Amino acid sequence: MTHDNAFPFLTVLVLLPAGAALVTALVPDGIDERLRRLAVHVLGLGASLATLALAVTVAARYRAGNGGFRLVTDHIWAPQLGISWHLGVDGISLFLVLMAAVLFPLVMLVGGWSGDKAATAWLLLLEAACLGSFVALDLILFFLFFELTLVPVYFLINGWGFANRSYAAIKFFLYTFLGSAFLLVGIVAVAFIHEHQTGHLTFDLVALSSTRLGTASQVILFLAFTVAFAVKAPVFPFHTWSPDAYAEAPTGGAVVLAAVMAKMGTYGIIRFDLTLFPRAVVDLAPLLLTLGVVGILYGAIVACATRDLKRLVAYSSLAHLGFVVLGTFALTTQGVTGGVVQMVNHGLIIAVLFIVIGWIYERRGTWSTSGLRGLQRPAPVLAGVFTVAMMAALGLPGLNGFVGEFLVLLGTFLTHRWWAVVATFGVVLAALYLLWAYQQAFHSEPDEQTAAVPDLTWRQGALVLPLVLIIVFLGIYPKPVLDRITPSVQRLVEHVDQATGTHEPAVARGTTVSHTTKGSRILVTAQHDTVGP
Amino acid sequence: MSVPGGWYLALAAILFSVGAVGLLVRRNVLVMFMCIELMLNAANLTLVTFSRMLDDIGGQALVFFVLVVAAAEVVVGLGLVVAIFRRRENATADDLHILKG
Amino acid sequence: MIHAAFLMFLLPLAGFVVLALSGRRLGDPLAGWVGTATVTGSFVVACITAAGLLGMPGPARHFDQTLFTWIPVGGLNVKAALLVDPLSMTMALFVTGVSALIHLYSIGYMKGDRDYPKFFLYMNLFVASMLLLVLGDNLLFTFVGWEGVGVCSYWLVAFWFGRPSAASAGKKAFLYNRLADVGFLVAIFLVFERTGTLQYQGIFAHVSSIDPASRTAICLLLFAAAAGKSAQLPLFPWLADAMEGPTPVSALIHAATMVTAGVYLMCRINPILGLSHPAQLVVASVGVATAFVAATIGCAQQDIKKVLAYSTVSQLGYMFLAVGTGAYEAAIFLMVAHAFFKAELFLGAGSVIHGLDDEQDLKRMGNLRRWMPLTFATFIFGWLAIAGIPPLAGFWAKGDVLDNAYVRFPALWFVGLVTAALTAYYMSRLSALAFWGDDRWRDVLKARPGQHGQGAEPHDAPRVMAVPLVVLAVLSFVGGVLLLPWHPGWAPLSWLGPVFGARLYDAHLSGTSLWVLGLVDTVVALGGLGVALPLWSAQAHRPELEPAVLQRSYFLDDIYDAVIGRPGQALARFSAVVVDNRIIDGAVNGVGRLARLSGTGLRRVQTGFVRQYALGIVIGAVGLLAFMVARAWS
Amino acid sequence: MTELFAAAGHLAIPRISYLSIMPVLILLGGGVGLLGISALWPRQLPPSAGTAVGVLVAAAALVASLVQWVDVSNHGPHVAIAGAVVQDGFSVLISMLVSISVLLALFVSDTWLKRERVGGPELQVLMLVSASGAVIMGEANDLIVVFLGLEIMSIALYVLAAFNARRQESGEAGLKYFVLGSFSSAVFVYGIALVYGATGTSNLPQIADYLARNVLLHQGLLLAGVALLLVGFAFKVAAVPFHLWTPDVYQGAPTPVTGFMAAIAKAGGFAALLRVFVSSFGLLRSDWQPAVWLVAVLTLVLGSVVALVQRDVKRMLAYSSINHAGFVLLGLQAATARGVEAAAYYLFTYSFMVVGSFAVITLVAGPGDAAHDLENYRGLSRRSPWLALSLTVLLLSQAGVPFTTGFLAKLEVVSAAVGAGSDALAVIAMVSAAIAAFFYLRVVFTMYSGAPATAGAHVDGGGGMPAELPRPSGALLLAADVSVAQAPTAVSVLGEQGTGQPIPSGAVVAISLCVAVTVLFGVWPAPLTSFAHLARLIIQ
Amino acid sequence: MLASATAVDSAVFVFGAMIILGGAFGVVLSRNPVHAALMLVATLFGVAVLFIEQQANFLAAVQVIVYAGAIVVLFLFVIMFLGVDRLENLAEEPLPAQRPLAAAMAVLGLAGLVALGVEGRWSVGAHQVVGAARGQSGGDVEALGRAVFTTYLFPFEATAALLVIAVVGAVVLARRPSGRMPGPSEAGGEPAGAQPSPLPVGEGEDSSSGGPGELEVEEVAR
Repeated sequence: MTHDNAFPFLTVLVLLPAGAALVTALVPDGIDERLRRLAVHVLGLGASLATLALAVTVAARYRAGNGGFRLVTDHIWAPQLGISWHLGVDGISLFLVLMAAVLFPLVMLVGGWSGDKAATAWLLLLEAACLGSFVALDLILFFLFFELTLVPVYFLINGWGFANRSYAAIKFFLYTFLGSAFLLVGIVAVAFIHEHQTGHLTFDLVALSSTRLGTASQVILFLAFTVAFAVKAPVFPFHTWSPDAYAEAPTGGAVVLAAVMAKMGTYGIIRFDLTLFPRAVVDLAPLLLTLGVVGILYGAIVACATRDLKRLVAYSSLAHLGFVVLGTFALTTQGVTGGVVQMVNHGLIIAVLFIVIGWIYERRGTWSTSGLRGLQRPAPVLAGVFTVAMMAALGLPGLNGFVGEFLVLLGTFLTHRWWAVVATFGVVLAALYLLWAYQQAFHSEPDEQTAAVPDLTWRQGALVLPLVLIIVFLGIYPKPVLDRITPSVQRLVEHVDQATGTHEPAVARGTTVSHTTKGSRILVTAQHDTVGP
Repeated sequence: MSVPGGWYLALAAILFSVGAVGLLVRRNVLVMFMCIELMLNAANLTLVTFSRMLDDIGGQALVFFVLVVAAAEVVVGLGLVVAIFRRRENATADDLHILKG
Repeated sequence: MIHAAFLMFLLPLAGFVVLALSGRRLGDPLAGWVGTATVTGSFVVACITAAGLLGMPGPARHFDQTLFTWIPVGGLNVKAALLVDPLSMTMALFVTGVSALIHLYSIGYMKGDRDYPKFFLYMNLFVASMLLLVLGDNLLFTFVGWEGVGVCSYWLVAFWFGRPSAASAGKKAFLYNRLADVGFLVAIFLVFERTGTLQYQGIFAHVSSIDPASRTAICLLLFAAAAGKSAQLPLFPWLADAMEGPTPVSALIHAATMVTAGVYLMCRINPILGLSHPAQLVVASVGVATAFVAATIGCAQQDIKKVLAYSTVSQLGYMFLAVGTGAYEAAIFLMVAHAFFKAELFLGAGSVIHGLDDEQDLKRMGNLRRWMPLTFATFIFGWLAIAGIPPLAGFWAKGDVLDNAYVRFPALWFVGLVTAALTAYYMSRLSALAFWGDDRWRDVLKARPGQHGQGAEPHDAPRVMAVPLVVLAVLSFVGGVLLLPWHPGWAPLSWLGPVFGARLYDAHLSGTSLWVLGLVDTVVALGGLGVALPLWSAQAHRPELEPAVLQRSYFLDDIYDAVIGRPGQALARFSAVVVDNRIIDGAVNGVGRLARLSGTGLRRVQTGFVRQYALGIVIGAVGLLAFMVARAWS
Repeated sequence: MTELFAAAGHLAIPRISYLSIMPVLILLGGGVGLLGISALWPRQLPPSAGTAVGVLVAAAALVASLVQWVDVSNHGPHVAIAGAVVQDGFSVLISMLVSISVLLALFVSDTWLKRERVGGPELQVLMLVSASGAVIMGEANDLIVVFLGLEIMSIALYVLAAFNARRQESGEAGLKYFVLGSFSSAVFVYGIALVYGATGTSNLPQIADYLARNVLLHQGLLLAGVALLLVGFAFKVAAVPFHLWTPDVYQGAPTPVTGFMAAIAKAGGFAALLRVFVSSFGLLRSDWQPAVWLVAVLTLVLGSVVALVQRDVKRMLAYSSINHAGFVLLGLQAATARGVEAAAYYLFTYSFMVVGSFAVITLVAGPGDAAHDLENYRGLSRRSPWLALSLTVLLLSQAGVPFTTGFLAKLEVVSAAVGAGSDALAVIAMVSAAIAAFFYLRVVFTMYSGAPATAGAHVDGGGGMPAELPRPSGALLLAADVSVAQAPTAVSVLGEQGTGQPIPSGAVVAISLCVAVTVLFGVWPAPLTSFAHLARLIIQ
Repeated sequence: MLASATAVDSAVFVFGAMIILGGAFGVVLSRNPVHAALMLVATLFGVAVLFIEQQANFLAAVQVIVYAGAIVVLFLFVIMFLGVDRLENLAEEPLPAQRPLAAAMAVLGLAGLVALGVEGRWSVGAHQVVGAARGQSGGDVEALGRAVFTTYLFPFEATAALLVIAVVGAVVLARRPSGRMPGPSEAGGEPAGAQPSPLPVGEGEDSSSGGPGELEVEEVAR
């Protein structure tokens, strides 16, 4: 951990959208409506773009090195409570930050709410909270941001959502809030055990990672943490808020929920569970892996029976996050890296899917596959964009989705073979429901109503084009991303290994194996015996 | 040799219980107040008994304050009763249940 | 010049990008020409590269071109790299060559289609993916191409997505492949786990350190993938449905190139496969079984393209038989020859279909040799080639396969032989129905106002379509003859030696045996031909020879539907409605309801009667008192 | 103490440390003084005048508390007036909290008095005197002083609850409160008697001292007394099952009084409860902790669960206050310095939230103080956006949403509980908070939805229409600073646009202050948490 | 145990206890509130007797004067004034389970306390913390006075506040509402126009009957 810079990039990164939210809310109501809308629009877009620029700067300044935290800011915030304003990025969080920063300007524009004062303010606040939770290195600070996201989302769903929005909003809020209840208690308990051992009350992740915890307490605390994260992600069987919330949320809200906020759950698992409770992670890995696999299959199976495109995407999201869980608990470099990559990829993909579905709704007033037919004929570009995202979602190599899924499965295979094999079938199921839905909605000859549907406008095309390009680019050349993620992941995996005395398979690390382009390598066959379940 | 404190205490306990039960079973608000007075008296008796057993004047001083409190309570309580039941015929505590749930 | 190898797949890819960006503006037929040009360019590059490779000394014919590092994570270091060796170049040459011809053909065939530019867009992408598959220097990169051709196949089969059947067929093709690909992925994992690399050379260098069980597992897993891609038992039903796509697609993807990818893959991993006898047996058995089963089905199909589709399946079965017997070179030989004659057949069929206003039913054809002489003339070559009539390519290639089977697994050889007879039979049936007999198509054309106008008569294809037909016909003939080992110096196939290793393929057959076996093949082929031709040119309706079980491909679709499809749907519905809605969501809502209910229940305590409140306090007080006193007591 | 009796026949009046009781004296004297002014005033004393005097008094009490704080910081905690009162960090914090609460409540009641026109300065007088009782409870160092403080506070509250003679509910609330309150007082006194008997003294340090020096052969008497004392306190702080009066009284009492009562009664009750139990009965904690544990669980769960089904907002907040009491009990159950601190912090922040909430409710209730149904809140965001926003902030803070003081308060008590090993209790508390969030959100949602929700149009295939736009019209985060910054103009901003009636500035001040504190110290917690850190009992 | 006491003491205790309990049961069981008040007097008197028996002479006097003399009179006054002296039918109990539960609780609580006493399971505290209650030169009055003005000085002062509240409270409560008293259903409405005239409020220190006194005047005038 180094303080690379005098300039507090991350603090600004978090506070910029928050401040913009404040300013937006202060735009007086009295002035001319057009002027007000313009001001709000400029504020919202400007702030989110500025945040994006800042995030890009952060990424540009980021040097992977040994995978430790960079751009660290550490100030005492509430001294009596041991809370500090401790921010930092590493390879794991860097791309989540970037992804969030990329998506928020888009969300500002696609929701049909640009210029709406309240929506813009909420969105900016949400952006601040999302970014905050990805860069917070203090547990309570993380929790603060983690929880803060609920409020804007609640209002966004409730204010701009669809027919059943209030049910969905409150279900979302309560469910996640309930999950967080355990998290908070868990956080506090860790801090107190640490205080008991060192006499120093702190919620600092780096400090707490050295806390010595017995196996039993690790397991309990791990469960407390993981319930909250599992709800947020969502991980089977804690997912039932998500179809409702995704379906009822406005397009932009659904994008943020599924693309950014869901990642806070899986990110939390990687960042906190693995750091704080390595023993429990190793011991309970089979359980979590099973949940991940069940999520993958179950999400896909239910998606097969879903005719509502948004719900379908929600269930597919369950499946995709199952991969993240799988990779995480594989506890191999490939698995965890794949999980992180999958988080980013899934965010991008699902954003496109939800945005396109939103546009379909604008055009046809429905997103049920049974109400749609033959969309591809009148709207080939829209269909094309959807196809790209869909193909990425079902893990077509060459698009970004594949890289994450492959790494996850490979990494899992190295330590937990049969889970990986079963999960691989999820790939088939993903193709099944996505293609089926695609066929329903886009294929066949369109009926009269659909035939009159306009294709994407230039503006809309320009909105999704960056995402599509990123999807393709990350599929073809993920190296820049992987190079930054891997050192941090290796650090984490090493931490787990050291704390538990387990060893990542040599193949995964590739350190003990001499490696040349010809692929000549020496393998100790005895090591293979320890591999696998 | 006087009567052992335990007997006084038991008596006070009985008095206290009778007062409490009275409060529970009587509907007339004024009688309920009286029951509270019974309970306070039980407490006072206890205090005096302890004061004697411990040979400590503090207990009696406490009784003194309890008496004052009892008086103040009664004044306000009766004021309340007057304010509420002024226009009612034969109102009881059970008649007051607008507020519930 | 060998360094230009990457251009091979980059050119079609560039074509794809150009068409994606401005296909609509280019329009019909310019878009088609762009597509054809890039693929042709690719073919030229392939030729140059091959020449470069030939310039190297035999055993060193191997060139690795790393483009960039693709996935570097820990011990995993996957490069985007091309492997240029005799095997991949053989594949690349015929893939690009056939593709170029079919592109050319398509310019005419697809004329006037609504999505004309898009067709070439997909086709170009397909060629690029296919080349990726062929040229990839590691399993994962091959997998990229593998999936790429799969998705292109999906798009192209579902090209006429307005027809629900086409859309379904595309989906079906993709799903079958996807399912099979599980095997591929798991094999990749296993390989990585055992060897720490995915690069072919690296893997092969460590074949000996892989334990036998894993070897077999790897081979069988990859074979599962190959069986999906190459439509082997039990995963072949998709190929017949895939005929919903435009005929050039069937010719290119579902006959000449993509479906052979499985064979290529098995050949590619020959160093592992060669060490696993169980896997070899499985491959050979499945191959020959598929060949036989598909041939029987082919005997009863009415749709001209479906007959060809099953024949493709059958031929692929032969190829696997060859692979399983270790006769990789034979497999490749058959693959190339098959690419020629099957493409020829498909294009001919396409010409027929084109001429009959999209009629595909054999029973509504007949006597077309009169009206479409060029088509007929070229078709004959394909027909006779596949039937195994010497000296066409099919005879030599198939003979090679059967000879090897005869040595390794005589039982399989016998099945293969029977299949050869069937092949000759059903192909002759097809030809008879289409080109002999009566003009059964007249009422069809009358009833349907097509581009030819009512009552018009079928005619030959335009010149752009004719050229590929002729070229392929020539190749079907020459392909076999030229490849024969006329004299020791002329052994084109021996250049595959470095890839497969001489030790793996040795027929051990004397010259006499070879002659005898060849004779048997010929007799059998002629027998099938002789039976079918008179039988079916005389009469088109012979229900007794077309049992339903064959017509409906052994009810395989129905069985899958009953065993997997419908239970799957039921499971999905059950999961969605009962598990998710009632149980999981029900539990969540139930907790909410429980809270509400208990709230409602508890508020009843709040009666509004002050005396009851006092009672509550008393109860609480007594409770506390009892608790405390009890503590004191103990 | 014995030197007092050294000279027989000569009465040695103990030195009176006026600073120690200065807030009490100011509040009490101010109350009586206000009474005098109003009596001497030729005509009806206008409510503004009463408010002005009351606010001055409260402010003076606050200043006095600050002086006490300086004194404690410089000279350390000490007892005064023959050991009857104590001046330590905790007591100072409580008297500040009470002073501020009464100050805010006076602002709110000013609005109410003007609107309802229910007479003179007695309301303010009673509030001031009641507050003095709460302060006494906070600094009481003797059970009898606790009892007297409790009675001073409670008797005033009984009257305040019944203050609105025009509403039957008000009278009923007063009487119910009185009957049950006196009943619990009697129990409490009996408890004092038993404890006195068991220890020979009613002085808190002496009790602790006695328990520390002697091993009781039989603890029955003592523990019975402790149980009864707990009953008395639990009644005051509305802990289950002694909470039954709470909903009725909160609902029936005049709204500003409800807010005041919620803040003061809890503060006073918990102040004394914490001091008595943690410092005097600290050695018995293993005996009473399980009981408190159980009470806390019941309180947490019942408070949140029953509130779910309430439609009357005041009543709902009554149950929510029960839930909050459960949280403070976490601090007591921990029985550690951290627990006391956490409880103090919780009470401090809660008083702002609850007074502010009831201030808004007072305004929404309208003339007659009757419109408390949830339906009355529908569309409030349109009628008066800032009011809706303020209530949103306060309710979210009560729910424990981050970056509000409510969250930190919950964090503190949960920390205390976990620190004391009561993890299960902490989990239950947080779960109850999640349940509670539902009803807070329901109010918020109602405020921000215009027309009745388009029910039943579930999107079962895209049949749903995009919602009409009942949109929140402001950002939550800002409310505090905004309303403070714009306080002068806020009168018109807050104004109910429907009626064109400006909202009285008294309520504006109170609400702004509450919201400001809630958000400001939620975002910037250091000052308040450091402050609460000083809330140390003299003996623990 | 009783036997160990002197006969007189025992007799006085028994006598006092009988009066106390008789009065207490009388309060609870009298159908007429007036009778209940009178029974209360008996109890208070009995308690005073036991005070004397335990050398709390001053408190006994205060008990009789303040309780029996003032408080009970106040009760009676209000009973008469409001005319709520109807007989209460004690045979019926509208609230189900109220009586059985009350009885059960009383028995349980009492059992606990009494059992503690009889078993002797309680240790009593330290002797003479504040000051000796017996054997003082000035008797218990002086001892009490000394305690109240030294140890209990602050509580003593605090009682002043209590009395202030009592006065103010009584005044506030007794004041006639200026408007109607709407039922719960029609709650709200316009506040009545007329302001109530402020009652003259004395700063009386202990006039606990001041409030009701004023009330009487008003009611009579009506």
